[in-house]
Amino acid sequence: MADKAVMTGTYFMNGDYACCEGALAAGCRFFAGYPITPATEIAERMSRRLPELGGIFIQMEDEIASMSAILGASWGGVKAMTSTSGPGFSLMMENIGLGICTETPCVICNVQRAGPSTGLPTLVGQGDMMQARWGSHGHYEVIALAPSSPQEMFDLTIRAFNLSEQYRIPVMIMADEVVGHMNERVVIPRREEIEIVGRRKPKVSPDKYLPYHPDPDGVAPMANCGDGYRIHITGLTHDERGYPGMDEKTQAQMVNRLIGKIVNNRDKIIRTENVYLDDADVVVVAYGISARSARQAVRDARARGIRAGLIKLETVWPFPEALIRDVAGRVRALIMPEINAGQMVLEVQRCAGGACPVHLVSHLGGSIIHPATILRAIEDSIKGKK
Amino acid sequence: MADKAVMTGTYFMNGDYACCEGALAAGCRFFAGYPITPATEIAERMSRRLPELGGIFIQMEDEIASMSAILGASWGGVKAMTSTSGPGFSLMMENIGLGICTETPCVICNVQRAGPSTGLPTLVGQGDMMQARWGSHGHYEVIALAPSSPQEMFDLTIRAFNLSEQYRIPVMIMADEVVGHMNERVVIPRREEIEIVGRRKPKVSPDKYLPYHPDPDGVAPMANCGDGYRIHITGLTHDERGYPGMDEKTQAQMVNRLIGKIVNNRDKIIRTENVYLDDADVVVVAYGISARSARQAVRDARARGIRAGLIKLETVWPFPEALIRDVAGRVRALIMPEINAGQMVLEVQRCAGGACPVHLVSHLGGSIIHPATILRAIEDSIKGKK
Amino acid sequence: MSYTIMNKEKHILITGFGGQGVIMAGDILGTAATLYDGKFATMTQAYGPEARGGACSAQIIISEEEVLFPYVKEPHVLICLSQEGYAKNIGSLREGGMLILDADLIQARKISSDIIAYDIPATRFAEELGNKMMANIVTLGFLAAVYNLVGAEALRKAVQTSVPAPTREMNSRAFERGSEYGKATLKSRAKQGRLARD
Amino acid sequence: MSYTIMNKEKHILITGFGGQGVIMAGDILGTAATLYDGKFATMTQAYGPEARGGACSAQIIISEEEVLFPYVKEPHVLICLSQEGYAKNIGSLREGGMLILDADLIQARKISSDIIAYDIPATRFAEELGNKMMANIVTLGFLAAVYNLVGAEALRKAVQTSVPAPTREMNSRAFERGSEYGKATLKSRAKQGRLARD
Amino acid sequence: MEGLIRSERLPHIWCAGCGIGTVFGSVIGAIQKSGYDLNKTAIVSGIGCTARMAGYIRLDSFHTTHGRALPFATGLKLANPELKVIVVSGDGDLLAIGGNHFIHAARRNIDITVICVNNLNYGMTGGQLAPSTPFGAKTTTSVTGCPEEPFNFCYLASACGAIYVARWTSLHIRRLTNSITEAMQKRGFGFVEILTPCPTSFGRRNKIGTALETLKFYHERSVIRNDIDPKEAPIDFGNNIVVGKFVDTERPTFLDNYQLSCKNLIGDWPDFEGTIVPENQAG
Amino acid sequence: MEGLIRSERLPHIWCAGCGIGTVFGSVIGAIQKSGYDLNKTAIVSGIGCTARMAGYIRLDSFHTTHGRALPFATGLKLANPELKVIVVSGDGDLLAIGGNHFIHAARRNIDITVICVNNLNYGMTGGQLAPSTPFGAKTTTSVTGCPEEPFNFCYLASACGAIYVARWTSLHIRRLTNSITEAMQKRGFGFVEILTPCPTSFGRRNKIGTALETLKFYHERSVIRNDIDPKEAPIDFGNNIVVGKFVDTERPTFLDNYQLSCKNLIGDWPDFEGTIVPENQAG
Amino acid sequence: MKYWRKPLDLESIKASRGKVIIVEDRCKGCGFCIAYCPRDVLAMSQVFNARGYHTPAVIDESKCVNCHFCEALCPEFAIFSIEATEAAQGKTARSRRKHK
Amino acid sequence: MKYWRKPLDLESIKASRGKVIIVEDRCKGCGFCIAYCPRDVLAMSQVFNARGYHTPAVIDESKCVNCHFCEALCPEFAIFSIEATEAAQGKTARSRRKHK
Ligand SMILES: Cc1ncc(C[n+]2csc(CCOP(=O)(O)OP(=O)(O)O)c2C)c(N)n1
Ligand SMILES: Cc1ncc(C[n+]2csc(CCOP(=O)(O)OP(=O)(O)O)c2C)c(N)n1
Ligand code: SF4
Ligand code: SF4
Ligand code: SF4
Ligand code: SF4
Ligand code: SF4
Ligand code: SF4
Ligand SMILES: [Mg+2]
Ligand SMILES: [Mg+2]
Repeated sequence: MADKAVMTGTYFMNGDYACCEGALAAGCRFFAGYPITPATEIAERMSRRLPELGGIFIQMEDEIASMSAILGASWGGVKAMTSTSGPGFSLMMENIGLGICTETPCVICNVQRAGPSTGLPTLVGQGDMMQARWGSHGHYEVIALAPSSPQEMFDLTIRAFNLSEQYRIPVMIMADEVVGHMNERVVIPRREEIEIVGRRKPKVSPDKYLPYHPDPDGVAPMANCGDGYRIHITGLTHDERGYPGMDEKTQAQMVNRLIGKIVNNRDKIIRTENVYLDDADVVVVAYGISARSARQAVRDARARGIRAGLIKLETVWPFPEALIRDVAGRVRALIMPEINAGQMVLEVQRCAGGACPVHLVSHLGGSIIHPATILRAIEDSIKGKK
Repeated sequence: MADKAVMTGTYFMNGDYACCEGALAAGCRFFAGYPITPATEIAERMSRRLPELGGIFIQMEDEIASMSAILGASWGGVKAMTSTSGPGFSLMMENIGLGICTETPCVICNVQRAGPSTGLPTLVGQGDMMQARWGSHGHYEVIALAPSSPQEMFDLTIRAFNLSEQYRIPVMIMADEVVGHMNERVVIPRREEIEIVGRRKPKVSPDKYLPYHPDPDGVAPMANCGDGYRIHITGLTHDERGYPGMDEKTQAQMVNRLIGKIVNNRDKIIRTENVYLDDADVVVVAYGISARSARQAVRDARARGIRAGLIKLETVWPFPEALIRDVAGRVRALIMPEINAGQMVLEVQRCAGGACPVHLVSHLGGSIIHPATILRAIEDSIKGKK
Repeated sequence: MSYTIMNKEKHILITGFGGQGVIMAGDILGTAATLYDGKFATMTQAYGPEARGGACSAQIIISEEEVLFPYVKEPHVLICLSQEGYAKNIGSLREGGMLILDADLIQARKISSDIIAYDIPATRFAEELGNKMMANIVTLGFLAAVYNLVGAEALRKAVQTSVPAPTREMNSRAFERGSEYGKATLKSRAKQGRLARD
Repeated sequence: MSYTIMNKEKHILITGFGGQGVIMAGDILGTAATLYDGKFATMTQAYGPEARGGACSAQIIISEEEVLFPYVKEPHVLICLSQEGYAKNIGSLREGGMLILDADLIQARKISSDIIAYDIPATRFAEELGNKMMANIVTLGFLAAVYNLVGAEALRKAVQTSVPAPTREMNSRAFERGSEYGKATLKSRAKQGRLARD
Repeated sequence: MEGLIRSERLPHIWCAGCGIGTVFGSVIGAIQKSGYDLNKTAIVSGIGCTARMAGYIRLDSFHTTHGRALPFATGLKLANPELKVIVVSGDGDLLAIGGNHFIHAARRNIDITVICVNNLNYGMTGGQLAPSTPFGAKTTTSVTGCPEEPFNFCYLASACGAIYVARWTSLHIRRLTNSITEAMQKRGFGFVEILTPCPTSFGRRNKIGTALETLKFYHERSVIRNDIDPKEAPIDFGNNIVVGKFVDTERPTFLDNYQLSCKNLIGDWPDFEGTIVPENQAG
Repeated sequence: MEGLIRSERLPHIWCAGCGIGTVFGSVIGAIQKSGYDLNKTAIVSGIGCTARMAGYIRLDSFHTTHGRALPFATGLKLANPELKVIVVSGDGDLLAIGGNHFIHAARRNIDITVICVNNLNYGMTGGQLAPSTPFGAKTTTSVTGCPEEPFNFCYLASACGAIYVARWTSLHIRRLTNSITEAMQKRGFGFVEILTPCPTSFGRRNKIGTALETLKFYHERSVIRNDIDPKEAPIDFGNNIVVGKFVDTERPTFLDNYQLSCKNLIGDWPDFEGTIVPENQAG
Repeated sequence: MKYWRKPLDLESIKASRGKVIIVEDRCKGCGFCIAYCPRDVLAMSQVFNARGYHTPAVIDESKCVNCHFCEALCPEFAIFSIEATEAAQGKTARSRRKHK
Repeated sequence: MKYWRKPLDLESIKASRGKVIIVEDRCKGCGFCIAYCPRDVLAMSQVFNARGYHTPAVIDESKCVNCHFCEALCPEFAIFSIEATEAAQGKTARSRRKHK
């Protein structure tokens, strides 16, 4: 291969591997991780691929160390990633918070298995969706994406890196065991066709630089360690200089900006695929692997003459509030399939605000939801059975 | 003192200490913890009090170990507790999940400070409320209580132990820095006046015992280690025997029961204090330290002729859905003060289902919300300003 | 469930123990279909906690169109390399479907007559060729001969690009051995009509 | 903010450095009010990351009724044991309020005439009595003499039950020293009228 | 022996030739031999192939989270000191993610017997490098050879204060059983490491090969050196695999000292009466 | 020196008599002495009084989470090997919650200089016991005396493979500065421990008393013993506080070996040609 | 080749006569018992068991000294030795399932 | 008593003359400089600084040998010594803030 980083071509590849290729194509050159089913293949492939590209792979002693190490690497000026599954994701939470508070670009891929606890290590779940939003202490906003195919594992990993650099935030890829382990066609485009967002570097000299003084979009340019800016970075509440400020005013400024830079750029961050929304009587909202079943069910419903539509969430956090609110006012029901006992559906309910009923199609983990189950829910909702 | 465990009497005591006295009165005889502001005083007092009662205090190497150790101690047959604040709470998440999955009674007191990350270590926050619900991977239900005074730190710690034994679940006390560090009158009743729930032990012989075969209320009797039942306990998805079952059926059974034992007993678990709800035009929903400001604001509003009411959540999880839904249909607005950017208010919004507007009064951390701010929100909501 | 498989989809289920190369066989099938036959394919796997010896399976769907739901519930082709896999899945095979099993490893029950059943001593052949682990490739060779799912050439290519370079030669022999046995079987079948094992 | 303090509440703010016993003084005040004077009281504390030497304060509210909002924004009584605490809080003292400060540690600005200001060399007294750390107790003795917030007997009791047993004797002396100085100050004030420092 | 096995759960998940099964038999043998009340004997494990032992033994048994067997066991033991608590753990479980608990439990001298199956890699997740993986060995996360030096677990245990430290291979089956029995019969933190083949995840990627070949290799290179400082007993595959009982000593357990402290009997610190070197050399 | 201090942030938070300030001065002195490009020198800390050093030094500096300075620093260093990375950490930060990262970073020989201020307790949270608290010492969580034996950090560091290990008190100020400079100038995991007074949280609960009294005590009992096995150099307050430079050696760093592995130059494992003892004793 | 088969625990072997019982369905064919039997009692058979493994067969039971080493080493609890009585001597090993 | 004041780093002391500068507001009165000055140049004063600490005072600057030991030991960066020049010799230490 001429271009070792961007393996242009067509592959029959699993999602975990596609995630690696996405990362490498996006410029990731540092990976710290700890094996865990069903994310292990990501670490394994990275351990083979990074040395070919002059990058660093290190298997750390645990997930806490892995998360810390990628934060350090990011400040070292290198795009960095880790991958894990539920138990490791839980362990990473404290340092994901540090990443958010210090505004450190990096990517975490969580290949979800069924929980709680050790659960079903080799089988699928979507039970960490709310954890992605709320798993670390304190209040903050996040960006999380949900791929539903190996191809999306590739595409969304690139997007995750881009968003993380654009908004200086750890971005989470909320994959799942099926997407991770499933082999499917993956097309890797040519390097020139891939959009890459680089780090926004300071334009002022070190003596004028304020590490947390934002540009108009709420995001501050970032000096790397070693660039001569002599930055101080802390997880304490800090002011624009990066210095601790132990008072409610500094706290409000900092937290407002951390939240604002995501909320105010929502429209640029959120992507959904909207199918048949124009005339839909009932709309299925779905993400990740469940979105495939949902799409099939919507097709089947249409085949049976039911005006069903689909909102496929590519971005799961921030949540597309406005879209759901809007659609809820126009349809007879919203339906959400999830491989959990109802997580994102709570947001759908909240945003629907009573404008239409919202039905959950739940599977508690171990396998994916059959399209027929969703189809039945669509039919029932139209009949007003539920 | 005659009764070393129940220090009957009246005290001017801070909330952290009151929490200890509640724990000891409830029968707690094991504490494993790791210091962290503003929860350190709990560990410190436990380190002095437990030796007097023949109990064990151990300072572990970190919060992960502390959480693991109390699970072990609980299986050893002893009521056990740990305490922490945000960063430590994040670290505990994985093993809280183990406690939930293995149905291990124990209590975790989180004295919240302002986050994210290290944030304001010595100042108040209420930013971990959603983390309490969603902080560990996989889907499950929790019980969490929110005290708003040192007296409630005492009372609710006892209740936490009782609920944890009753429902075999780790119970979280979601305190905060102000409640923890504030001194106030604490009345410790006589031992006879304190209701204590003991462990529900198996009534069958070891060969007939199924560790996860529930009584009609969904909770299974629990044999302690050393009782001769030769139990096997695992965080893997398990059947009634406690044996791993790596299939979706076992998963569904287990998770449904873990969720069901809480959801189906909701009415017994949820406690709220409802003030002036009968004729209220606007109702403030509040918890923890913010509930004191809310109560003051409601009094002030009444003094100004506004028919304001208060729902004070003593139980924050499970959330009183039905109550909120009901009240939302009867009032002109719901108002929620929180020391975060809006967490429990999302639940209020969801449950209100559009029946009335729901307003957040937010403080981002560092101090508590002034009653006047809430009063203004009450006034505005009546004027329909917001 | 009243749900029907998309018209243009072919569902294949390969079952066996961890370590038999079940997943690899699925991978090769999918690769052949996707890369060398211009089709769509998905391959999902199911396995337990065991690293070796546990039940595992590969589910492959090959189609002219994008595949959405990737599970195989009622396969058109069921390949069994273990007794357990056979026992668990034989009931799911759809009417008129095809069963391929390694008869050295599996004692089959009476098989309903609307099933096309083949038996190949894949493990024994593989062992004879130098490595028991190539039973999967033998089986693929057999499949290529008896069922027109993906082109034999596509499969051959996929085998060559999927196995470790030093073992290409050996695997190629394994594939041909299976293929020949398949052709021979077809011939004898043509004479005898369908086989109903006892 | 248009908010008014509950009628029956008295708000006290004690400020100083970590290590001066500021919190302990607040604790003793609250204990005296709650346990020995039958009142309601809350004490909240504010401190920074420093273990010693950082600004810290105790906010005490004493009332006939349950106290809800526990912060002291505009104290009736401000006790200052540090320059920083003085500078930061003097503006919040309410009209007609009382200021008590350790003049060895604080250089006060011109104080508005509607404030009752006292100055006591509490740290020096404490040092003389054997331990600088008892400045807080000296100050409490002084407060007991000059302001009828909680009964002096209640305060005495609270001091005795709050300090470590071996230091009771010493602290008792510190309290009385402050108290005497307070009485003496009151007497001389009675002669001179209010003090306006320059 | 069969009575101590949850035979309704057989076959176990371990691969053909995996040494864990052998060690499991040895653990069961030692438990029987030790003579403890079986109703008061508990097994705690984390997560991994080795950790699955807890699921096959008919005793109170706890299969907890990855790396956390020791703190869980600490809570269990301290809550009910009557229990004899055994921890079974893989090298990764115990000393990668669990390393901190290991050093602290050893330092505190918690009365627990720790059995570590060292198969030189993470078996359960398919063969990644572990803190035991020999320099240069091939794993799925070090395909061109492991770039890290491994720990000498026995040295680490002893440096942290373990009162019993031994190492065997799974071929030293009777010595191993004796060692586990001895460790159990002592009060305090005992540590027994067992080198085992993991043919599936480790062996097939390295020249060490099948389980049988691995045992042969271990057999050839093992030398027994009892009582030597474990610092001098690294597992040096290029030369000798030193096995033996390295440490067998006594010191008060955490609980002993805790009980003293409860009675305020720990004594004064610092001891100003202590001997100091005659000539003050600090300068 | 003042140029390296963020003097706009003074006064610092450390208490009167706290040894951290002294050590901070020493660290700054060593950084200047070492001659590294200051724009390529970075400080990483966790959380604690000691960890606050990162906030007062005018270098790229990272105040991370409690216990995680080392993995953060590992990422930083590996991502940009040009950097000289120094970790400053309290005893609790480094060896209670951070213990696992410590042993693994030492084992891997990550090229980082680790400076540990050992004040025998958790200063920042007000004086709880730490893995350094002497047996019997009083802390807020061991009011009747600490029931745990402390680690000998230097022994642990050396057992895990640190290439430079030294211990001083904050009174050995020039030797300390030299040691930090030496450690920085080496490639690999260097560890310097400094015993310091914490009068506020530790001293006042123990007979060791004020900062000045503590220094006096350290002075009286310190003996310098360079090059001895740190195993023989416990901090024995009852007798001697052994200080000195204990280890000063060389071995390839993680990065050295990683780069070898990238080029597939690590060599074969196991080495079947290795010497085995003449007589096979395994039996 | 003979050398490395020397059992590690020879000292504990009693010179009695043994009978070997193989639970075929548990066996995973690792060959430990065969390789480490001090008396070459066992050899690998060509049959597959239900899980696809070749299992050991007793080739000369008269040589068995009932040392239990095979039993102790077997990771599967699939082989046992018992004291051979006159009566038992004649019978073949139990528990063998028939396969073609 | 004298004994333990012997500085630990005597060897590096140059026998020049020094001038001591105390930044009073930084000082926290720990007394290190006083106790460990090899020449007894300093003593504790009775004044409080703004933060309530007693600070050291120079009692006999002529004895100062500019060894910098006070400077190195001071945890607060509050004391420095410089080479005494004829000119500087006369002046008193800088940076002292007045308190009553
Ligand atoms: C927090 C967490 N991280 C990772 C895993 C995945 N995991 C399970 S077992 C294991 C390692 C097993 O290795 P070892 O402890 O050596 O045991 P072995 O399987 O080799 O006996 C890992 C990484 C997990 N279960 N939990
Ligand atoms: C996860 C987590 N747990 C606990 C704390 C609270 N905490 C802050 S510093 C500290 C210990 C400080 O002790 P040490 O590391 O010895 O540093 P010192 O203050 O003594 O210099 C603790 C427990 C925290 N910040 N984060
Ligand atoms: S993977 Fe390795 S350790 Fe795990 S069961 Fe198989 S051989 Fe044993
Ligand atoms: S608490 Fe101790 S370590 Fe922290 S600054 Fe004060 S004296 Fe130093
Ligand atoms: S008992 Fe087993 S190992 Fe011993 S001689 Fe008989 S067959 Fe061989
Ligand atoms: S040792 Fe056990 S599993 Fe291995 S071949 Fe012999 S009987 Fe079978
Ligand atoms: S420089 Fe400082 S320590 Fe040295 S003699 Fe002068 S005053 Fe004393
Ligand atoms: S050493 Fe520094 S802080 Fe201490 S007394 Fe001297 S000048 Fe003041
Ligand atoms: Mg292992
Ligand atoms: Mg410390």
